[in-house]
Amino acid sequence: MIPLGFFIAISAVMFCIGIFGVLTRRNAIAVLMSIELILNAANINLVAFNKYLGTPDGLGQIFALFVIAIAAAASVVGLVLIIAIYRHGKSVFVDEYNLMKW
Amino acid sequence: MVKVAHLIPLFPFLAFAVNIFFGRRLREASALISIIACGISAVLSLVVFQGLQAGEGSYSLGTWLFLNGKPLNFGVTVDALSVMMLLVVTVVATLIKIYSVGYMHGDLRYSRYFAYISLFTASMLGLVLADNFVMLYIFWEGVGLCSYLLIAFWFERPAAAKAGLKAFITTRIGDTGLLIGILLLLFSTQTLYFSELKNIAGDDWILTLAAILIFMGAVGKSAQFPLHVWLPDAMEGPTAVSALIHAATMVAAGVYLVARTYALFILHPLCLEIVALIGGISALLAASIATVNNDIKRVLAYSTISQLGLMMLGLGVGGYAAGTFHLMTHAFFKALLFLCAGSVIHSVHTQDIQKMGGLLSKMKVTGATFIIGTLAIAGVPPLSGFWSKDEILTAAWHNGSPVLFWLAVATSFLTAFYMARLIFLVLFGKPRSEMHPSESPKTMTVPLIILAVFAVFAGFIGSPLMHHAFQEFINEGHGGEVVASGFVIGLSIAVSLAGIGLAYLFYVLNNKIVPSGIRAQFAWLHQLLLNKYYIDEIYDAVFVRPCMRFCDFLFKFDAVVVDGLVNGAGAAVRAVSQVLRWVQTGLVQNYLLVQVLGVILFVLTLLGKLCFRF
Amino acid sequence: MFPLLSSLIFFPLVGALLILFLPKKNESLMKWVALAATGAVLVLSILLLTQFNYHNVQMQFVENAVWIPQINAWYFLGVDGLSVALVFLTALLGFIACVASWGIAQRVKEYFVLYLLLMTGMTGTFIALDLFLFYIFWEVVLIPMYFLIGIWGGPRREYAAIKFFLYTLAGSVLMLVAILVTYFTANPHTLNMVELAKVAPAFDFHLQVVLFLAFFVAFAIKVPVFPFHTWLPDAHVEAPTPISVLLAGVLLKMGGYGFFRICFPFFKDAAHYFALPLAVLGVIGIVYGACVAMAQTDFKKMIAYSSVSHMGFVMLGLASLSATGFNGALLEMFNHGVITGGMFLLVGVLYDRAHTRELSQFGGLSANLPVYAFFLTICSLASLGLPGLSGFVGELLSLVGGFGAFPRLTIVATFGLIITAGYFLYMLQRVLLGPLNLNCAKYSDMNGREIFTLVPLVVITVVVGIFPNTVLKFQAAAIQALVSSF
Amino acid sequence: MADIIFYIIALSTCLFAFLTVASRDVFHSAVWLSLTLLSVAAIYFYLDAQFLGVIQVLVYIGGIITLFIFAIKLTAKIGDKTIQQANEQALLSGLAAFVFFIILFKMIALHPWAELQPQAPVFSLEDIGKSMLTTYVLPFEFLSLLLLAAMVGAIVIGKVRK
Repeated sequence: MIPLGFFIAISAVMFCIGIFGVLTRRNAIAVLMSIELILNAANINLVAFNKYLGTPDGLGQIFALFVIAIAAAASVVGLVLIIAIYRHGKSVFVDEYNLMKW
Repeated sequence: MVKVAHLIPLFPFLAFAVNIFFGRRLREASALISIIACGISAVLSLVVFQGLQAGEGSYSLGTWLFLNGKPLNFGVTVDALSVMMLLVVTVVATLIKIYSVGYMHGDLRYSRYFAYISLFTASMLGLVLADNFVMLYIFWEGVGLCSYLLIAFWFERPAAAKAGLKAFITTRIGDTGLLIGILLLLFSTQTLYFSELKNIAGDDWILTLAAILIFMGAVGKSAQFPLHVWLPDAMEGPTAVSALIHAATMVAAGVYLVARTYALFILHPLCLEIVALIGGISALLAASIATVNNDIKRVLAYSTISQLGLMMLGLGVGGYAAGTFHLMTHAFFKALLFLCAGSVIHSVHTQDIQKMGGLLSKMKVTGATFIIGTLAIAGVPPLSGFWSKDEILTAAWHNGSPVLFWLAVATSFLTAFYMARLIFLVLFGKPRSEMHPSESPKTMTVPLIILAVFAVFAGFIGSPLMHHAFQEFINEGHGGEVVASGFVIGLSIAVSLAGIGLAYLFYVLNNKIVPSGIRAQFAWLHQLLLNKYYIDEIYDAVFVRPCMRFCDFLFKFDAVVVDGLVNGAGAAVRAVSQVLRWVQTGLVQNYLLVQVLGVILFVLTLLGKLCFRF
Repeated sequence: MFPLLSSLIFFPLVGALLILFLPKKNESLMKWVALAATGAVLVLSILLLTQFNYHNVQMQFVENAVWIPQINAWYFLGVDGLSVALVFLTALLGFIACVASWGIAQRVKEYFVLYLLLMTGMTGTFIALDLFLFYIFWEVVLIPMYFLIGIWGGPRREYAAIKFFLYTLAGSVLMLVAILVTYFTANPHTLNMVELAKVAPAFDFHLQVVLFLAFFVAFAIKVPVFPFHTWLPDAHVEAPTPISVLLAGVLLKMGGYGFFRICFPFFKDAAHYFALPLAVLGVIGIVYGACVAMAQTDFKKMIAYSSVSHMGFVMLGLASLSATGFNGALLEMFNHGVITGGMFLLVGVLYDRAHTRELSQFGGLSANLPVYAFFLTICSLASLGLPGLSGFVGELLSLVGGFGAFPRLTIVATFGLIITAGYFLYMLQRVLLGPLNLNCAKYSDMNGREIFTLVPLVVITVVVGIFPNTVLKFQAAAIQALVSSF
Repeated sequence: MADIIFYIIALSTCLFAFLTVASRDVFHSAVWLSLTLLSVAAIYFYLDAQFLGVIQVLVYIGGIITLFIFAIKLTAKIGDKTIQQANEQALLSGLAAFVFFIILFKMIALHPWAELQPQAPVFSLEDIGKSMLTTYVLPFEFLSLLLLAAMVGAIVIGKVRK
């Protein structure tokens, strides 16, 4: 049987790739995608622990469900924001917006 | 009835207060108030004189403040020296105030003039009565203030304002010396009272230094050699002021101080030598300048410096009685001379003697009293000048060094010369410019006559005719009797007559005798003397201008360096913050990256041991 | 019994609150309320003087209440020989400056509220005997003064206000640290100055040196002592007249009072150790201040530098650690407050008419402003230390005290006297004497209000000058007790 | 045999995730993302979380990815494929991510996961449904509220103002 470690390893890989994506991609939507990756990495862990630890009423899975729902809400708002910024700033590249300073 | 002494300065002070506050309403009456006040002081001085004869002495009024734990109190000294000064000051002051009524007539600040004059008289009397150094210092500066106010009385004239400032600063330099001397004395002998000066033992260098510093104060006030530059410029003030302050009383305060603290000066021979030397130098220097000066009042100013030099010389050679005697007689005839000059200026409205001439016929009384004054100062017997100058010469002859004696003789000669020159240029000969002199009003000529009487008879009380009554009175058991020597008397008479003769030669016979060659050859000397040995210019170049430049430099230093440091600190903080501002790029991803690095660092430090096994 | 000291502090505060509620329009009512408040404080301070028993060395009119028990901080007020004269000075100058600020037209409400807040802070500093309370009042003074200079000031007011604020704050931050260190080293952790005066001398020497330095910097900035003085000319030049009267008259004394109340009694060994440097700084202050004042063309800046010079005498008197020196220092502070307050009022009178402070713009004013000439002459002569006026007595005692401890230094200080006489008379000559400057021809002489503000100051100057015991008797016992413990 | 399937799924997840991030064109990375999500769904099935796998496919791939594609199409400018996708701090963030991975991997490697045996599923879909509406009803209701808020927010922000 696959030990739990492998699942955590996979989620770690996805997590780090997600981080790399957030920090590197210039396109706002790509950043959002990377964030989705990070969330999925977390879900894998949740479900894996639920499976190996046998939590009574499948709390891990319920939690994963909630994460998916919230991820959906988050990406909706994120995308709309990006579109609003795009409409205003005519560019969807994150490093062209540097207003967030003194 | 000596207890009344402390009232003497009070009356002029009250007159001052009244005149200052109610001056404008009083107009002419302000003169009356100050004359009456001064008259009362004169009477009180006589009363105190009687009291002194009856043997009463000094007394104290109350504690002023505690200095180093010891009480310093308002004390009043009543002894021969102070009573003599009281009499001289009050009499001369009263006469000059009467004279000022005429002289200052029509001046728009009439009442303020009399207020300042009364304040001056009050401080001078206070100075004379003070029984300790601090009290003396207080009135000493008070007198300096009044001289400042009165020199700059006609302040519209910038020259008067500058002269006032110059006078106050120069005397202030002397006063600082006096202050340091007082501090030195306080800390070496724990006492500031004149009466206790006698019982100071030992002559270690501190006491000598203190004495010399105190003498420095006297030099400042009596316009002796290094600090004499302010007196000629002080002639900018009204002539009555010059007569009172810069001839009779204030400048004599320096001599009074040396006389008062004579016990300190006797301790070490060096002090007396310095006093005599400075006196001699000032005497000769001033006399030489006076011989060529063309401003009537400046001639008399230099003559005052010279006579004061003689007094200092007299004191310096041990002639305590001689110095003070000359002080008394000089007060009278110098005041007389100044008032005559004032009367002349009052009628011809110019001070340049080149333009005057032949005034004797028009101004009978002024002319006559002027001649009497000149003869007195020149030392022609039987007038007062002769007796007192002779005392100094004998004292110098007996226990002074020969240099000092011949210095004094030379000064007497020059004095006779320039005073005679003054007389011949002003009173005799033909008027050199059209002017219509008229005799001054009664209020001015009466004081002249009274002063002339004093100038004639004041000498007798110290002369052998009244077997040196003045010396016994003043000495009260100080030094012994100075035996008069025939040689000295003869020499002084000869010198006086020679001086007058030479002046006659030069200025009346219009130097037909003296070939012009010699005059040309001495032209450079004439030029040197005319510019007062360029002392004023030297002082300006050496002291005043460098001091101002130094102050400007300090101000720039303050603005650039000290202020620079403060602003620099501000600028440094701003520079550092500029650096930090660079970190705020505004890109969200930079901040995220920093956060991730932060997390990594955090995790590493937390779990460092675990991770780093490989 | 009637809490005299608390009312002294909080009357102005009540006045300020009252003014806050007044409608913005009727400014004259505000002025009268402010005047009433400061007047009441003056009356109370005179009452304080009369009831003050100057033989008793202990604190009088003591008020003590628990304030912050956790840190053992008490609401502890008291007055003794050292502070009673300064409290009276604060009340007097506060009242006079209030009368002088009748001419303020811009934003009158804020002005008087801040002014009364300033009054509270100042009186509080002199009366507080709890280090924490003292520090609070010390800071309370800063804020209103910053705004008063910053809003109603001259052209460069922001710069001057910020500089003043930051400079003093830097000092008081150091003081806060020192207070905390003192609080924690004193074994029954106490902030009470009277206890600390008994406990603190026993501190270890090196700690005393450090604490003395920390307090020294804070108070030296305020005094101001030589290197820390550059904020004073800017603050004075830019501050409106009544404020610079208070700034010179009272704020400078807070620094000096700090030395008397905290630095010297607490850290005696350090005081002995630092006596010479203090004296050197004092003498530099005297001569340096006098020289720089000589080079000034701006009337107010000159008087600011003359304040630096006069406070140099205070430092010299302090450094001598002798009874005469201390008496001289405290008396000099009182006199300087009165005289320089008068001088600034006079500058204000001239500024109201000429709207310039350049000395070259004036000349021959004595002709048609005789009353002004009279007052200016008296104040200048008092400043240059003419005997018979109060300036001389303070300087004489400081010099005598200084001479006892450092003869050579004091001789250098006396040269400062010559230069002081120089620049004051040079100023008098440029302003009053000489030919009448044409554009000054139409200046009117001083009006009733201005004369009212100056008469009390001149009277005090003359009275203290002739009878110095009127002020000395208040402080003699307290200073004797302070010096005897050295 | 089951292990091989797991290895394939794991490998595909990592590969697709990497491609999502590394691809030059945003549209391509959207496609790779959907494949990554698919492989994650496969992992769920492997872990007996069948319902979750289905939800993952339905909601994530069906809903969110389509949204992403919409967004890409709305904001994509003609011919912007050539623009460089990575910003200048790529190297440093790559390094940071790699170090982070190393740390995580070291921590995972430390722990003896072997003894942990996967338990049989003790709950069924009804249990999840029942617990969702009994014990976790509060988060459930809040979740609905949140989704509503997200929708309203999206509409307000997205509205084109005249």
